[in-house]
Amino acid sequence: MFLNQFLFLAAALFCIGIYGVLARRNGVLVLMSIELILNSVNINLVAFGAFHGHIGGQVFALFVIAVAAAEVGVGLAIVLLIYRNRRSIDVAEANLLKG
Amino acid sequence: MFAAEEAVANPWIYDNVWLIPALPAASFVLILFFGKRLPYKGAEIGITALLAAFGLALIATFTWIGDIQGLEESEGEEHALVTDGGTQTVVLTAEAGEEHGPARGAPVVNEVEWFGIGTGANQVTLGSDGVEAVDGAEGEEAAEPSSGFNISIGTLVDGQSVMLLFVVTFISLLVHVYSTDYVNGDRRYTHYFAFLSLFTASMLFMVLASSTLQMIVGWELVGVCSFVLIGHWWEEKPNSDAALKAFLTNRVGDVGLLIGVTILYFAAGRSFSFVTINEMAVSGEISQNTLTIAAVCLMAAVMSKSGQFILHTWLPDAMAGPTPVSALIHAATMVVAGVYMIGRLYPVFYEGFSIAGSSINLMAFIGGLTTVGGGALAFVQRDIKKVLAYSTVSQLGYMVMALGVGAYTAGLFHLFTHAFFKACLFLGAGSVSHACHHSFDMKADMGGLRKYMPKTFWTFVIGSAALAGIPPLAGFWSKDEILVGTGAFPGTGGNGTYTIPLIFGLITAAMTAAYMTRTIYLTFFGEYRGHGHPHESGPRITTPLIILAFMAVVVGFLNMPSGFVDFLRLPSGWAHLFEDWVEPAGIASFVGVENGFTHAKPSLLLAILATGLAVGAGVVVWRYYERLYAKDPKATDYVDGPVANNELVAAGHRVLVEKYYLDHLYTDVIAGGIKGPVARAANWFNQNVLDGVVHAAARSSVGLGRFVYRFVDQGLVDGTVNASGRTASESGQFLRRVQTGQVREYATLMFGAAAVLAAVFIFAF
Amino acid sequence: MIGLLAQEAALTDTGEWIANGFFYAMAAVAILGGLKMVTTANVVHAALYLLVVLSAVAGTYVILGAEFVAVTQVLIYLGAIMVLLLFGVMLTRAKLGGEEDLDHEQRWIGALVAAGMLAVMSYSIWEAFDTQKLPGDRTPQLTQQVSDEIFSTYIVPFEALSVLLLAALIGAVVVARRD
Amino acid sequence: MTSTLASSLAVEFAYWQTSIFKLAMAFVAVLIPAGGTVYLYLFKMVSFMQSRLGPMEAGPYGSLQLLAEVGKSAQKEDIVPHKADFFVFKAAPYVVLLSTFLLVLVVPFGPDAVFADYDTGIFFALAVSSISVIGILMAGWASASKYSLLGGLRAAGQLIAYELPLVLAVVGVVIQAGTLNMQGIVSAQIDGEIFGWGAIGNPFILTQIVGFFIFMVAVQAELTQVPFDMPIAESELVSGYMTEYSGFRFLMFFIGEFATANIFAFLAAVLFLGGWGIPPFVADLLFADGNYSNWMNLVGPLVMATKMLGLTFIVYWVRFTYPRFREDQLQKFAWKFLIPLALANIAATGLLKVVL
Repeated sequence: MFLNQFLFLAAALFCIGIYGVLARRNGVLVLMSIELILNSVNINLVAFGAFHGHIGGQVFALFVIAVAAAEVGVGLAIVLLIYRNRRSIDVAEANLLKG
Repeated sequence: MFAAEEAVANPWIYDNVWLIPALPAASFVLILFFGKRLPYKGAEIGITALLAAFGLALIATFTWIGDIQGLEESEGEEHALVTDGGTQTVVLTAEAGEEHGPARGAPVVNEVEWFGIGTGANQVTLGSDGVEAVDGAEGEEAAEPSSGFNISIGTLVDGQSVMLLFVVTFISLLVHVYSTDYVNGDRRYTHYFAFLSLFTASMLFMVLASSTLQMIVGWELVGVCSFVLIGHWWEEKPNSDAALKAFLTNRVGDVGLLIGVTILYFAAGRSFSFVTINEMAVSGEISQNTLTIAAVCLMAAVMSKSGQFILHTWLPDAMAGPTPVSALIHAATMVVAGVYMIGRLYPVFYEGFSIAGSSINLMAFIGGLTTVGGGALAFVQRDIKKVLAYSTVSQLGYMVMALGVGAYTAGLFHLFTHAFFKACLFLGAGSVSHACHHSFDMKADMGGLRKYMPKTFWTFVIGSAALAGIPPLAGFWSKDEILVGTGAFPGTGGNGTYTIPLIFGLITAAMTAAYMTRTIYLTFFGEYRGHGHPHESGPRITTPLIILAFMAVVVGFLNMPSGFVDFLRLPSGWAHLFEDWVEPAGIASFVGVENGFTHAKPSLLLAILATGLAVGAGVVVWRYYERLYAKDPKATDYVDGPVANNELVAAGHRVLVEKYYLDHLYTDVIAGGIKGPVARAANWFNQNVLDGVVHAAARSSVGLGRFVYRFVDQGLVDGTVNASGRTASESGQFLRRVQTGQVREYATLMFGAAAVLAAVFIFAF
Repeated sequence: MIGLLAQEAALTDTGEWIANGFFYAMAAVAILGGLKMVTTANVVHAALYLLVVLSAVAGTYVILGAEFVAVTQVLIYLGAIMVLLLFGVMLTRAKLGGEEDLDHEQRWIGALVAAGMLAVMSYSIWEAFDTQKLPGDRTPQLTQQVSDEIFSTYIVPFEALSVLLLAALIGAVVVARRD
Repeated sequence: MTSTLASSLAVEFAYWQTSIFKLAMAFVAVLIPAGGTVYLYLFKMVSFMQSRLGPMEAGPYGSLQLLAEVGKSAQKEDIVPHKADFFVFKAAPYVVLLSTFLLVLVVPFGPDAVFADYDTGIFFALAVSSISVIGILMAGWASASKYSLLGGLRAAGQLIAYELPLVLAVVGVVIQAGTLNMQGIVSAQIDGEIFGWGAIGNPFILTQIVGFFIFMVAVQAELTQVPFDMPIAESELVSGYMTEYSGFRFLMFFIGEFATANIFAFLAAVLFLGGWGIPPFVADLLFADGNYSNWMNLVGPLVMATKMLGLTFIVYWVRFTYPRFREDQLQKFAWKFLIPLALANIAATGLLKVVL
């Protein structure tokens, strides 16, 4: 098996995730796309770990999973708050940064 | 743990001494979780745990005493037992003490590695240079302490820690029992008991610490618990302020502690172990200068924790907590932590301050200053607890002074005796205030209470007499030993000739008797000035008082000088028992070294002098108040007398009432002073320098401007500026559309730019 | 089930093609699922597609011998994060039929950017690793090895992570409180 | 499982043959105990407890009643509500059932009789057990019914809340055994000693009694059995997330629920009761050394079945004894009692593991 197989898969998932983040209006969907991106990173970590015969890749994949859990927790809390205040989770409406 | 394989079997209690702090800690958790559901709201758990811990502490005490007696009989060479996990090595210290009489027990260290970084797993580190493996099996694994970063957690049992185990568990047990009545019906009754347990547990943890790091953990835990307990009734602002003040003042000293411990860690070849640090300090492997710096840093910690001048201000404010907590803080736990730390690292201080042979040093000076200064403040307090608080400050100064003059045993002995009579006094004060509707004001709400509450009265009197050093009560013996230990009195011959500490000590002896007499008079004699009908407290309050009063009478006999024992025809083994039991090998090992400290010879004359001073001062004060209240039985303030008539005395009185203006110093001068002058200086600089420059520049530029305006501006510049303004405005209008506030679009830009940049890097390079 | 077979097969010499086949199956599932996820018009369907992707990714971990990571992926992602997301979707009143305005109208820019990144990344991956092979022996690494590594070399990140989780916990509670 | 068979028959099985055999056995291991316990406990035991006879018509003592029920369900019309999300609605029961089948994979029934002996065995089991929540949420959402949605949300909230004590209760066992591997946990109990006395090994129920209690309570809640049946709650939600299901799909939920009960009982048996092992002194009496492993592959499943029956009995006993929790009580019980208790258990276990 080639290392590239895994890297291409990861790259594809990463770009799909980016498309999701850029194209979606729904906050929950954006969160999901971010999960996809994190997963592609994990594939890379584990693949490189296997490639170099080092277990650190797996360890960091585990760390990323834990961070993802924290991220979803806080992210969903924010989305719920936006929903409660605006009755909508359209991220396009959250534009107070507007210049 | 692994009793079967041990080469030299330790007594069971030495290996399992960790149970003593573990029990109150477990009680804390249990009370927190289940306390509210229990019939006695969790108090029963705390008392049971403390009872068990006290039992274990008793076992430890008697095992230790038995060991010492056994060693004395065999006159054998001393050896430190260092247990590590399961296997054990017997350590022969280099300085075996043939020259200085009977050998004494060496510290028993039980350590397990907590975690290590940078070393292989399971590596065992015996953090001691003087350690020499006899067992052989573990010898090779005794790695160099410098190879990485290992943290061991363990227990250290020696005379000093055993003594404090006994005191802390004993006092805490009595305080628990006392509290069941005193805080009965409080809204946070269960939490109170939970934190009482945790407080005890942290102090015990600190006492048993085998390394400086562990001590810091215990030290900070004690600080946190004191914060919680002082602020127990936090709904009232002064209480939470007092808690904050205690906590913050302690933080000041903690900085010193951290720095000191860090210095010692590196100086002792990367070791946190007390044994290693002490041995290296004694053997001169750490340079004198390093030790001095470390000792000064640690002294800052002692000053904050043990309420030494000038960081003592939190201690009287800490009276905001419930009275039993004050008793616990002042007698057994928090404030003695600093003194205990000095004892624990005594060689560091001893060498660092060159205690031997000198006549004054930082520690003795601060101790002496504290003892006199604190004592003087006790005179002007109306609050009975504050009198006792300043008395504690004063007595802590005594202990620190004793340690500062090299009278190690005397200092710890005073800690020991003080614990009992000060606990007795605080609990007595609590009992009094219980009777007087929770007031602590001696002048307004007390007086004449001896008729109503005889048990409290008598125990209070005994405690006061012990504190004042009236023979033959406990305070007399320890105070006398300290005075003797200064070595300045003719014929005593201590470690140096500390004349100033001796004078301070004598003054304090007189002052202590005087202010305690004042307190007793105001509280128990004269007429009752409060309202309502005072009554004697219940048995759960009086029983601890009686026990403590009894202890205050008897514990002094633990360390009688041999001359006195001979005089009374007692068995000679009864002399200086405490000294034999408590003085550890770590200290004893450098007694034999040249210029090491020696025990001073007791002097009958000095004892008579000090007692005379105390009694005299007491009598004078007594006469004063008798006359004062003869004029006006209901007087609540200075109606007549030197304070009202003499300007000088009035000024001194003011200074004392304002607590030497130290609080003003901190809040107004230091905190306020830094911001005030800085602001004023900035203002002045702004008004004069900057404005001047600006004005001058403005004036000259106005002239220039008029000139330029006519010729350059109107014609050349305006055109350019207007053009560029229009450009900026229009491009801004255009670019504004990019700033949509849409995170998504920013992300698009970012990712797009990243892709483009990456492509540029890949293809261009 | 198939993943388990493939993992056992990968240990034998002749099993390489099974592992490869399994990988391509997983990759196809993951990419198709991912594409469906970002294009579907129903939020719950998107979540379920993400579920499929995550399972497929867990499968690739198995091929790489990272058994513990795979199981953690199932426990944390499928068991906790996805349930949480579905929960959130339902709490924000996901409609049963499709919704029209889930996508931004200018999604072609996003597609362009994503495609650009994919191109750049594919090119650089190919340049960098060409046909380098993974080591033949991909015996699953024991959990103990992973834990030894976490609790020795990576102890500091681990502790930092625990603090982060605590902060996230408190943060989530504070943000979502109803007062 | 097959290696013993192979060696005794002197046949080499191909890899795919082994796999198919394992798959077949997995169905057996899930369905037979499920049917057995449903008949034994759900039909008969509860009837006797309530002083009635239960099904008596189909077969002797109604023993074929279950087949009749299956037949009845199978021939009912497979109704999909008009507004339901067709695909998700149909897929949901399969997800629940998938979780059940994945669970049985790692349960060891003998020294070799295990479908997949993973290094991360118990962790895997806990991971896949949480998949069923997703099936339930899918069912609840896709049914396009208020009852279903409420039931689904309640189920998800409950399963999340009780997943934690479930995992935390297992951690104590894992600490004590020092492995996540199910066989390792079993052998830690068989080879264990109680203060040097090894006659009955060291079943962890003795030392982990708190963990066992938490585990069983959490299992009860995970299965939404009665004291914890808020998600189904007939009296208020009709049948919760299952309201709109009928016929065969309802049966699948039904099988999922009761088969999972058995498999959790298997897991509890492995974790706390020594798994397929019998007390060493009995083993010494019965089997010579050489044959121990072979014999246990045959006896082991029976031992497991016995222990499972005992544990499921507790589950059903509680189910038919207690009234239902209120939703807030249910959550409070998990977060304020079980989880702190489980954490305390872990702390105590860890401490003792280090100290002893």
